[in-house]
Amino acid sequence: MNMNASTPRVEMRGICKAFPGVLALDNVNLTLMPGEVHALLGENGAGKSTLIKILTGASTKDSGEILLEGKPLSFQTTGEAQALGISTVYQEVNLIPAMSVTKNLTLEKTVGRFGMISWRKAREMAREKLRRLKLDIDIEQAVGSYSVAVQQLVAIARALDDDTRVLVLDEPTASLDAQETAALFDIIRDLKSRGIAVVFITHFLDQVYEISDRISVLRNGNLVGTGLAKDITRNELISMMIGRELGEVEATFAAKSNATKGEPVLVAEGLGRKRTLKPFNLTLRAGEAVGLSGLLGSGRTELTKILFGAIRHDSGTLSVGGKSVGRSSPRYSINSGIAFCPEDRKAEGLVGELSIRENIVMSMQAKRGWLSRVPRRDQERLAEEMIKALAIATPNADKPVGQLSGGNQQKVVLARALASQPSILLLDEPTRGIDVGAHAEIITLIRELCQKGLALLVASSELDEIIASSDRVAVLRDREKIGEIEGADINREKIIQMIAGDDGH
Amino acid sequence: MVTERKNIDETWLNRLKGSRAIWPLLALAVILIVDGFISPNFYDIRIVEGRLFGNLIDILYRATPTAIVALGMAVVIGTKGIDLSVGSTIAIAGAIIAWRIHAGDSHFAILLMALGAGIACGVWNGFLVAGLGIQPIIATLILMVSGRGIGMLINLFYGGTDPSFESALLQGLSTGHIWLIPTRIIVGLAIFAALWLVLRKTALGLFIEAVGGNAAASSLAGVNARIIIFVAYIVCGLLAACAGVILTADTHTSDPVSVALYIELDAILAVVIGGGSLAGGRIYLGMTVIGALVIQALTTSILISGLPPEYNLIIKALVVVFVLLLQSKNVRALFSKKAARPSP
Amino acid sequence: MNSKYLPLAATIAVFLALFLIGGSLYRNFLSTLVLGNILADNSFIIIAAIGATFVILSGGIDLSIGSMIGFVGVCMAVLDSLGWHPMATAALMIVFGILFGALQGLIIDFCEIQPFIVTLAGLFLLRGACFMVTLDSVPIHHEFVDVYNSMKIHLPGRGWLRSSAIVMLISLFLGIIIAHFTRFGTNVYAIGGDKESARLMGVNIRKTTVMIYALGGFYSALAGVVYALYTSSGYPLAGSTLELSAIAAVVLGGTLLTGGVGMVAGTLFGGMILGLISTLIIFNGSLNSAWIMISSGILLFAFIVLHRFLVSSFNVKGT
Amino acid sequence: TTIGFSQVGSEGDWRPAFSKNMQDTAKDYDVDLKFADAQGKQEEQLRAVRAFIAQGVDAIIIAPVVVTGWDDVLQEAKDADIPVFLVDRDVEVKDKSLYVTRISADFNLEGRLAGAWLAAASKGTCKIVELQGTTGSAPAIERKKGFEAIISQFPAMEIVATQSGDFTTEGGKKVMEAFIKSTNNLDGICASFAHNDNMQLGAIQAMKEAGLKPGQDVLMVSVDYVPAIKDALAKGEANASVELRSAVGGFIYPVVLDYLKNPHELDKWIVIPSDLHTAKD
Ligand SMILES: Nc1ncnc2c1ncn2[C@@H]1O[C@H](COP(=O)(O)OP(=O)(O)OP(=O)(O)O)[C@@H](O)[C@H]1O
Ligand SMILES: Nc1ncnc2c1ncn2[C@@H]1O[C@H](COP(=O)(O)OP(=O)(O)OP(=O)(O)O)[C@@H](O)[C@H]1O
Ligand SMILES: [Mg+2]
Ligand SMILES: [Mg+2]
Repeated sequence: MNMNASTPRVEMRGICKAFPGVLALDNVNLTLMPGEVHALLGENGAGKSTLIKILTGASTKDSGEILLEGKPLSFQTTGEAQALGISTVYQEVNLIPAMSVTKNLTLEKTVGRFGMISWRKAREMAREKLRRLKLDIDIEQAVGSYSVAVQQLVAIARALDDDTRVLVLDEPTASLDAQETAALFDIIRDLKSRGIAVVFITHFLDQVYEISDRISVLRNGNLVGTGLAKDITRNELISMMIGRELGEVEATFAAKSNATKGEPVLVAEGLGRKRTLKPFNLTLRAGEAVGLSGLLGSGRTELTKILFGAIRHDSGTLSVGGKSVGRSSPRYSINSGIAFCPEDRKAEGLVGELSIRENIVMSMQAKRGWLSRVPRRDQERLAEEMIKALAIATPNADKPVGQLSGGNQQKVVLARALASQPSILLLDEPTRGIDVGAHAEIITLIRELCQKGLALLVASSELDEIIASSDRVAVLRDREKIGEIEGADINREKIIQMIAGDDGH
Repeated sequence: MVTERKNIDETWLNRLKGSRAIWPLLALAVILIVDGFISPNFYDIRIVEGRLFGNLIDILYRATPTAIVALGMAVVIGTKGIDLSVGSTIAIAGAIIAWRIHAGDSHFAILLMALGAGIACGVWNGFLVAGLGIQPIIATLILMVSGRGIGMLINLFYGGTDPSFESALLQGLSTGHIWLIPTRIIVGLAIFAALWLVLRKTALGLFIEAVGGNAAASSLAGVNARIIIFVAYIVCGLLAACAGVILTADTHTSDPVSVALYIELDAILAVVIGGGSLAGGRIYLGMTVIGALVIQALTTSILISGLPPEYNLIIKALVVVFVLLLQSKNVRALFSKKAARPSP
Repeated sequence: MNSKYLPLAATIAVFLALFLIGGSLYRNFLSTLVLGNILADNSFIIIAAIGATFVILSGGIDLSIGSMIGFVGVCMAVLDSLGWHPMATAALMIVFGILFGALQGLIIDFCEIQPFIVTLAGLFLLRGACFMVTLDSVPIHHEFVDVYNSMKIHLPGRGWLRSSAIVMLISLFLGIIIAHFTRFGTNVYAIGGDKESARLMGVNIRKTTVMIYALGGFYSALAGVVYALYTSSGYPLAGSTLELSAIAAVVLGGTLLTGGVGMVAGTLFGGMILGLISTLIIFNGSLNSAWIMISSGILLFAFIVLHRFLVSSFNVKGT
Repeated sequence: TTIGFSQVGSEGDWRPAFSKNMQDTAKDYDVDLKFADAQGKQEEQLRAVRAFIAQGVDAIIIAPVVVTGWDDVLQEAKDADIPVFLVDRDVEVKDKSLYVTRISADFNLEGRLAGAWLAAASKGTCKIVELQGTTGSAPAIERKKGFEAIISQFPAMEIVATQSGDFTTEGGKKVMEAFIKSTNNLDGICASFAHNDNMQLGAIQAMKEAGLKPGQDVLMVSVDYVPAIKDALAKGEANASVELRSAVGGFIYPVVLDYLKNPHELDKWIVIPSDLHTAKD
């Protein structure tokens, strides 16, 4: 550690920022030393993303000052911040979906002369950047054609510049699995050794302890404290974040459910689609939670989407509640009691301009049809219930969803699925970006629903989540379902073994 | 774990300033006040031929067809679409009225036929946009370029030399009055109320806004985006046909080539002055009507100003820019001497 | 083939198909004369449409094109009658076009007003300004106009590549370079693809927006100059509704109106398809006004459907 | 014989009637008419003429949208040995030999006829409201000029309000409604001059709705003499309309065919007479 370098790389002093109805940051100080990894923690909506947006020129502060190596900074655009060596990966993947990977990686970076671009150099630069992350993809394809995780990696690759002085990572690992996370951490360690200051925001406490030197915690827009990672215990950290102990909830998290398996409610036989997913069999039973595990790009998202009808299957049969489904579609599925949380909340999950309330009632309303509108009072009651149950941080239910913090947006996606009172729930990366406290509560909530007879399918890249929440785990590899494990077999080693493919086939 | 955060006070004045309605209304007021200076008896309202008569009534009266079209446009724009063919729809509806009156059908049936024609235009546009997935501007351009031709063709069915007609029923709807009040204003209000009920008392409005905001997400939430878009174009076609009935009966003649020329621009302008975004996702019915009133007030003031007609467009442009600048936060900040902050 | 070239390839294929169909139906149709005419008669639409391509790629729209063409025309004509050299007025008008476009861009970004409306006001303003300059149509008499119009290249057969077409092809080349080989061009695509992301990735939105509309203004002023020289006159109503043709050319050329996707080269073919549709109808000649309007709609529809069909069937084979 | 005819567009009642007459009478003269509608755009018209040249027609008839901008394309027609005839509006070309002749009415004369009738009817004392055609269009400019040339001879005649009604009924009606309000119910106004009948018909409706008696309280004079204005004249709601003949195929085709058989110098303008009609006709 390089903590004795005298001048801080960045000093933020007395930062305040208000949004209509919310004081997002209230007099927050943050100091970044060269060569340190500084973890920034806090509940959903605590103000982490807002703070780093101010640091990186994406948002303006109401008051306070920022010093870069002792010199006051005043910039209005992210371009200026980039020129000063502040590189950022924002929480919502910020890339241009329709542009190729190459273009995304080299946008506003110098390749060529006199404003002209040398595409040959650009491609070299792009390959070089991806190589550092061990990502091997076709760089001429549009970024939008890749999964969220790959996009996340591309965004990270983009931020890795040679002249970076400060690297800001806002929940970079939210949709990565262990392997990618490890590759990222190798790079971070390398950067650290070159004296670069890194800000790292995450909700995974293990990762905090693995990589960071110092920790700052925000709560409700206030800085609760800053300290060395090695001096703060896990429990202290959690109580700093959520203002109370979590022991009790964590205990539920760990406990295995003992729900009795009910009738099969969804049966897929030989279901599949060419070039997308090999035919698979899968049965979901009432009261049972099934986990879906696999590596990046193994087809978890496709499997859930096929079950939901968002991708049409071209082989096999699907039956829901005993009735066989011919042409499935999201509408049909919703009407037959299936709810689905997509993985990409920005593109597929939310209607950003509509309010929290409207987003929450949408599926339920779609199920009832356009004529029987959910009365306004019921809408409000439902929204309030969901806001409370999922601890969505918002001044009121009429705030446009797009203005919520990332984790809170994710909760709204979940809330919508739950509000439609499904009998089958399909979740794709349901807790992406959700804080520890809420995470545990959500798992508990879903567990309760299971006990009441809900059939659940959870696709997740977080093994712990899968292990904690599922009664049965289906494992995917290379767009093929390769097996299921049940009961006591569900443990890290077994799953990793299957995913990796060295289980003796 | 509900956050107790310091809520920033919203004073009454701040809320008023923040409200969308204030700026277009202010613009309308300014235009009307200026009119008072141009023409001293501008605000006079008398009773002539058994109905209210005066410039203010005229603005309402003339704005009605534009406002009706603009309401339909607002619905389509809400789905992130646009309908350039409203003028053509009006032309077709008008031509059908003149044709069937010449053929001697019952006038009530003719009214239904004209509205049916509007629905048919909407179905066609909806089919192109929602069915074939063609970009709205191009999809509706097809009917825009050919619709007036269809109107002319219909005129040719009965010779095409004298497409004028008389119809007590239709003229009653357009230029008649019920107790002092022009019927078309009542018709306009009825349409407004009906549309408001359909959008806000059923879930249609929510679905349209959801589809306009994020079609992929609303599909996954179970909304049938295609049908919603389809319905939006049908509503727009139907409302355009309503305006077509009023406009055609107004002049007692079918003039497909020039009836309601550029009405699509005025309708879009009304939606935007009313705070609607062409990026879709929101429908403001009341504000759209105010937008239409602003445009008509402007047109009327130009007409009574006595300036030569070559100034019309320049004045219109300057006032439109003025109204829009008024709505812009950054410009207001400039003028209230606060350093303008860049957009967030 | 990279899938992003599909719409362009399909546009070209449909253009060729329509051209061949015309040739089989009408005598004298399949000739370089007709092809040269289509290039020249649509040159100003295509030039303006190139500018519009940038604007549309950035997710915006420019409705002031037609009025700009009219305004440039009347200014050129009136200044000609005051003894100015056409090249001097052309330079002046192009500078004006750039500044006017830049102003529109600034209002769009600074005031956060939608491009549709800002440029609609621009449409009214410039058309009104035409009437201020003159109400009559005014001829341009300078001998430079004759020199300009006599600069043409003989094509094999009876056809000519006229000066307007040459100017158009040069502007097209310039447009392709700007769009695909400069940082500015990439930024245009980025803003159109996702403005918020582009901002976070460091693109200077204000500067780029101003430049985009300035470029649009440049191309529409250039189109106005070409139009004025082509008709050797200025007329206050010239170019009315040309903005719609220009936008249609862009969209037919495969550019998405929502921004971020498309190619400048497609605009050339989009514009030529519009010209081809008109030419086919004129060659037919037996229709009345009503059917002329209807059939241009039908041909437009046919083109779009054929295009979609081609793109999707290519796509199925490609993947 | 194949003749190409490039028409301006199809606005109003008069022009479609003109186009229809040209297309209908073509058969009588054994002409294969290639008809093109430019929808009011000069660029479409240039395209049409070039297409006619490419097709190799025997003669070209143009009803020009604008007077300027014709030198080049007419030269091309001449180079291809195709004679060009103008109908309706005029063109301004450096070399008058580029077209054979113009066969048309005289807009300026129409304006003068209307002005003269009004001067007589009002005995030289009259406050007039004017409904102009589309701003910048040739008929609007010429009719206004002709009309003003006459009334300027009478010190007590003046135009007190003028606006563009775009040649449409709708436009005429809107403008007249505004005039009614801005002049306090046409107080002191003795006449309404409209550049075409459609606008005048709109004005008549507006006046009737405001409780005024068009044709009695106010003199109504306009141009075109379309069927609808005949009714109005008969009912006494309009007073005079200058005829712009639409059935002119019978004037035009003989001149063209005659010239094709036997090319010779013709007068540069063969005027189709304009008559003024009142209720008596
Ligand atoms: N553009 C905006 N308009 C209004 N409120 C906003 C806006 N952006 C953020 N907020 C509010 O500011 C608060 C802080 O949000 P921020 O995104 O910083 O949270 P966060 O700590 O990053 O949370 P998460 O862990 O969920 O990402 C939230 O209450 C959010 O609703
Ligand atoms: N590591 C990778 N290398 C190359 N391509 C990848 C990789 N990961 C994903 N992809 C591509 O991304 C696309 C989407 O993958 P998919 O949605 O099936 O991922 P997934 O199994 O849901 O995983 P996750 O949800 O963790 O992203 C696929 O087309 C796949 O080819
Ligand atoms: Mg955040
Ligand atoms: Mg996935």
